[in-house]
Amino acid sequence: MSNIILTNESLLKRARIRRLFSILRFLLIGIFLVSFMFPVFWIAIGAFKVSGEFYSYPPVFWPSSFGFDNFTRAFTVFGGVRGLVDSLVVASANTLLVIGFGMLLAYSMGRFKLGGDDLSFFVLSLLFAPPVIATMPLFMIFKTLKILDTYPVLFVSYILINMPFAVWIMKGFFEDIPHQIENAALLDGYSRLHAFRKYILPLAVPGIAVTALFVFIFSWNEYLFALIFTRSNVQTLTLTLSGMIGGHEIHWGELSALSLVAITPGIILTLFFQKYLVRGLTFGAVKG
Amino acid sequence: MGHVELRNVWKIYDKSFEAVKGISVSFSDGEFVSLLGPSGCGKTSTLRMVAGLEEISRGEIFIDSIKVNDLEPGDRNVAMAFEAYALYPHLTVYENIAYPLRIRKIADSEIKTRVNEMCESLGITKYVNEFPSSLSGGVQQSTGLARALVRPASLYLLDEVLSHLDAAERTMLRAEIRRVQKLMNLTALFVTHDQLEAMAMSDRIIVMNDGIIHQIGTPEEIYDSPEDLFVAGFVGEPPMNTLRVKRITEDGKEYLQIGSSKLTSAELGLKAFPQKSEFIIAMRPKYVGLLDSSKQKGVEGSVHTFENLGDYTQAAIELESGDIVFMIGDVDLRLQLDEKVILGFVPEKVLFYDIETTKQIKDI
Amino acid sequence: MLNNNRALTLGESQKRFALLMAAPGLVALILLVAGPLLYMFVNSLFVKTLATPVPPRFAFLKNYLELFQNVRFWNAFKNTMVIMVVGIPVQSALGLLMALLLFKKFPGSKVVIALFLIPVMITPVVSGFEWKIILDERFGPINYLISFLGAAPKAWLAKPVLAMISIIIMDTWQWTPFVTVVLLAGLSAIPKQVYEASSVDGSSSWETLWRITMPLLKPMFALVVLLRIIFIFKIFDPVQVLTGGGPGIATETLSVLTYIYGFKNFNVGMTSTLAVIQLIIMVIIAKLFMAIVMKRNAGSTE
Amino acid sequence: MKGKSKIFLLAVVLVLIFTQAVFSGGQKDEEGGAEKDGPIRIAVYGDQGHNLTPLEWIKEDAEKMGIEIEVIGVPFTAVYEKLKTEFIGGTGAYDLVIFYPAYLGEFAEFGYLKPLDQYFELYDPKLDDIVPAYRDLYCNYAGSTYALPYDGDVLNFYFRKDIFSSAEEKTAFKSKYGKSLEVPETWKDLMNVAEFFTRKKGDMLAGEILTQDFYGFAFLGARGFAYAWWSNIFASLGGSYFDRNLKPQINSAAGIEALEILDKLKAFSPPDVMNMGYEELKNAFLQGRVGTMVQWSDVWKKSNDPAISNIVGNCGIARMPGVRQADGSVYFRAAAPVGRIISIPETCTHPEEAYWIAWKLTTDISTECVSSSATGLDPYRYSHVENAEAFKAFGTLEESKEYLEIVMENLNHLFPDVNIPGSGEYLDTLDIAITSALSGSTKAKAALDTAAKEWDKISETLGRDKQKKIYNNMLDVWAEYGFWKD
Repeated sequence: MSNIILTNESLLKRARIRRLFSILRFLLIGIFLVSFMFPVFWIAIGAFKVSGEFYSYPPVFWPSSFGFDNFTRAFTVFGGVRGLVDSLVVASANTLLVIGFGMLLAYSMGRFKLGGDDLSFFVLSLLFAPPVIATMPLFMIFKTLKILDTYPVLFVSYILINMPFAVWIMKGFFEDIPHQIENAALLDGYSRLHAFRKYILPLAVPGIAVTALFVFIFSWNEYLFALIFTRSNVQTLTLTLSGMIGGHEIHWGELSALSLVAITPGIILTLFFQKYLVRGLTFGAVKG
Repeated sequence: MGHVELRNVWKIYDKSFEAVKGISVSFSDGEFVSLLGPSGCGKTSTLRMVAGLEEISRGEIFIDSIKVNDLEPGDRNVAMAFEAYALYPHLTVYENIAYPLRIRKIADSEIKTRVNEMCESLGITKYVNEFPSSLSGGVQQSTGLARALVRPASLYLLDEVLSHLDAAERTMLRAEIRRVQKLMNLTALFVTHDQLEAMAMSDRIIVMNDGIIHQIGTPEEIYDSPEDLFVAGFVGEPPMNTLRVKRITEDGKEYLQIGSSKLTSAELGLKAFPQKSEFIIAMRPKYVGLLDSSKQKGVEGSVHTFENLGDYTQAAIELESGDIVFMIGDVDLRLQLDEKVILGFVPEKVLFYDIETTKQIKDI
Repeated sequence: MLNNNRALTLGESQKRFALLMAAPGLVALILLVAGPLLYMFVNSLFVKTLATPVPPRFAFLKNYLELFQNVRFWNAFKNTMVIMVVGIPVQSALGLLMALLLFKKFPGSKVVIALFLIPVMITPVVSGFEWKIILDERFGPINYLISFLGAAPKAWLAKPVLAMISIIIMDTWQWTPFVTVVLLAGLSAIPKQVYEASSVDGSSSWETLWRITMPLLKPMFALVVLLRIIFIFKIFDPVQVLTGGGPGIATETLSVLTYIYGFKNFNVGMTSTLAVIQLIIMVIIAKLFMAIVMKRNAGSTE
Repeated sequence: MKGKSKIFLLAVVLVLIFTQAVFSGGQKDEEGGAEKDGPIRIAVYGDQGHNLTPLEWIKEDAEKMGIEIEVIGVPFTAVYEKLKTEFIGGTGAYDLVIFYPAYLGEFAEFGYLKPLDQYFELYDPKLDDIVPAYRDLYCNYAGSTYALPYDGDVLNFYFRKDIFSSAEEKTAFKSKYGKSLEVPETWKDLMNVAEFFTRKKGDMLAGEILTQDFYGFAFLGARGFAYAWWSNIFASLGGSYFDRNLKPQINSAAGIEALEILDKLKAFSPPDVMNMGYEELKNAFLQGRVGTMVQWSDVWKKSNDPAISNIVGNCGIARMPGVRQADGSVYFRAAAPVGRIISIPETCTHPEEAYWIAWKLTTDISTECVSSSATGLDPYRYSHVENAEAFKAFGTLEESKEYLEIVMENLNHLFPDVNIPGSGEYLDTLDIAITSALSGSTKAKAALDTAAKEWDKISETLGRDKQKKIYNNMLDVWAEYGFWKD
């Protein structure tokens, strides 16, 4: 057994190394934070830059003035209001549909093991499948139903994107609620529906609310289905944005301003519901 | 090797809560020392400071004459077994025990001998290839112990290592630990809240409460002569009886009033008692007996509870003042509830305590 | 899991109740899935295009065979794999480093984590466009910043390898924080005492990292890698916006290719074939996820 | 039991109510446009950006006509896919569509568009005024007019007047290449010029120290329309898309040589050239980073706007370079990618109102449209070309005349996009081959061979015989204008 002989010097050295490590640690955290925040910062300041400031070298890291011209023009001239309203309508309606239906399905699956592993697996596979593979068949179906370019086409198609997610996550939330609660209610002679409504639902509300927020943001951020299934009647924010990107003479300022608006719900979710973010994005595998 | 000294050690949490208030103690080679006290008394904080898992707020700790305040746990040459086992969940029992040896880059063949020896002596050989999660608490506890004991160290720290076991396992492992420690002449610091364990295993016991040391001594000293009322009340099961006593003078005669009984010192058999108007007398339940009421004067009371415990009987006697006095009696003693009895004490086993300082009054 | 749910899993009436509750959602889901599935499988066996009103021709497995000989398919497959094979290890390493740095709490560490997480929820279209500005060869801040390191400006989106790197950088920016928080969750699930034991046992920080932390994080790594694989298979918007698959086909992924076959070429047969292939891959991954992650979760009592 | 059926019923009713609500909500929107008493809503589809600006100009007039114009912009490179998706879906979302002539054949062939001839009586589109090539190749299909031209896109050669006229550059060029510095007439000449003008930051250029790297040439390398920059060279080498038998000719010797020439020119182009779309390429020239380039006609207008241009007054425009023939003449062809034409979809319920807008834009105010700096629209009528006055804002009358002459000359040497059904896919495949090869992912020959194979497959899928017939019809029209020789 090697006995460690310690002198004052080696002690000091250790302390110095430890201090160095701690400095290094915060330095690294700082570098990480700055580099990962940078693109967000760039969008934010872009929203205030005047057009020339996008074409200057060295790049402008701080706009000369902070006016809201870009916002005003993004909303009035570039169809921002339209995009905002449509995105709000589509995302809210879809959230209602998905949560309304999904909640009951999730409860059945989580509580009564409805469909067992097979149904779980089915939902999970849907959750993992790239949405792009469904675009062609859905397009043909919606064409036949004559609902292309209407709000319902997005309400319905987003169910495919969001329902598996919502069901999977809410199922986890329901599983977290102890069985005793409804057993007690049942023993007291209440019906199952009553037990669900009066005892389970209130407990599940936080989970459901957060799931709803997720669903809302996924709908809000969605681009592919909107691109294919809509034309003129419906124009969500992501479409407004992409239209501005692809054209000639890209109006970077207005684009940045509208982008800033577009990313706000997501940022709110991250800043205030961080715990659930992990749970949501790992499909409930990490309880956060 | 194996000398440990704590000098005026403090642990202060969050700048205000004082968990350990300046304790000093030292012990040496081959000693098995227990830190005994109720939960929250600062004993675990003390242990963790020795281990290096907790910063020392004030004071100094020396192990083998090296001040270890600023040393990492791994550099202090101490080994530790944890209350909640703290086994490595991804390693087998064998690998868990081998871990400290592997860290020290010891040859595989030697690791094998040492680990097997250790498993043998703690009786866990048949579990070596299992993972901790599949084992009972006893085996996990033994594994944790084995991991601590498998390597040479100046000091072995055992944190409540018996607390999660059932009675039988506990008695077994207790003896086993003591045996290994004696055979290998290990210095050990053992934290426990169980006075029985401390009594059974230790060379010396440190009784702590509220962050201070109440008494340091051999089990006998602690048992027979508690330094203060806390130790008196904490060590022993049932605890030592403590009774408040008033000195009164009536008709020129000096009486001691215990409960409602007034007795002279002669009647109590006491040669002397403290020259205070009020003080406390204390005696172990086994030194309390029943007197024949017709022949002797004693302390009057009535039977509150009575239990036959097989090897002996135990009764709680309620005095008129409401104080309860425990007594241990012969196996064939039988008492009725509410039966009036007269109690007497073995005079030379009676101890006196100061009410204010709670310290034992030794010079009478 | 609690084991007292026997009372709740018995009885016909109960089954009916469960089914009634689930019905609306289940019906919606099945309708939305069954139709497309059928459509996909059937059409993958046909030579069919919407570009002209030519009647579809039954071709059995011709589409599959053709796809497997198609350079562009393999290119897209390769690109998807490259994003995974390069991106995931980089993200895991950075994510782990950040998780280790952030694990020990300090004043404000919660805020740091929250800010750090923002990229995860950024609208993908926006992140595509944002990186377009940032990586601009002339006016982008990246080229400006690397000029201080003495590097010549890079035409990030114009060179095949660089464009691929750009995609990976964007993906890494968006998803490293996610890796970090998952690993942070993993780290905090490791009992503190295990670390204490290891420090008393004398292991250095380095040894603790490799002998204790890493093995115990393994399940979390498995989870994160699996999830990243799934996300990368899905990646579409940001790539479409950032490079549109270019230059040439250097950054075409399977999703982008599916989109192009479907809604640029309107080749129903090929699109369906591609879709079926991706679906099969996803089903395999879902099976893995169930087997590895969900089983483990059921086993542990969190 | 009772309670359970009640929830089920409730759920079903809820679903029904909800779907009813949302479906009817969508429909109301559509019907709103059809109501007779309000203004008639005409949804105009086009690629997002400055070329939709003229629609703003006519909104007031439209209101007087009882027309409400709604503009729907899509990304520049997504015009085909979005439009085709709509035509297949048939929702009737657009009443007037602005798109690229390459797709006309396909859209007309499949009956997605209304023939316009029937409306000519309403407002005269003055067809005779339109440059014939543009009118007959890009707006006609199988004998009917399906579209009116809106943007006379053609590629031109641009150069910096100041550096080409600099005395010291002339001397330096002479001593290096043994001939005098001229605006290149052939690709070979261009190669020298491009090499000559490629300089590093800090070097001298026309007597001034460069503050940034300078490049001799630039072209559009971003995916979408890059193929056209190859087509210029390909066509001048005598190449064509298919032969009469619909055998792809893009991988012929001419195709490979053209790609190699472009690849060599790439060495003298900015490093980000493969990411340059219209905007980036234009900016590179206007900001004084490149000496020459090939671009659409509108850049000349923009070059004289000091707000966005550093080279005001120095933008020279010339014929597309070509290949010197045995007789000493130069054979050149100018590709005409994009271009914009306006059509009325078959699904349009108010074709007359839609036609009015088309007429307004392409006839009534067409000169304003092509001569405004607010648009990227290019001349396509004789009246535009002859009206140099209208372009006075951008330079002297002389310069304007010179500009219009050159544009006209290039228009007269058009190399039209293939515009048979499937052209979107054909051209996209070609574009991918060109950009892949130029970005170094594949070799020129391999890339073009692959594309040719793909072309065969596309023809196969679309029906070879039918495609062949349509293509041959197209060639017949080309031949009329001398764009094709059997």
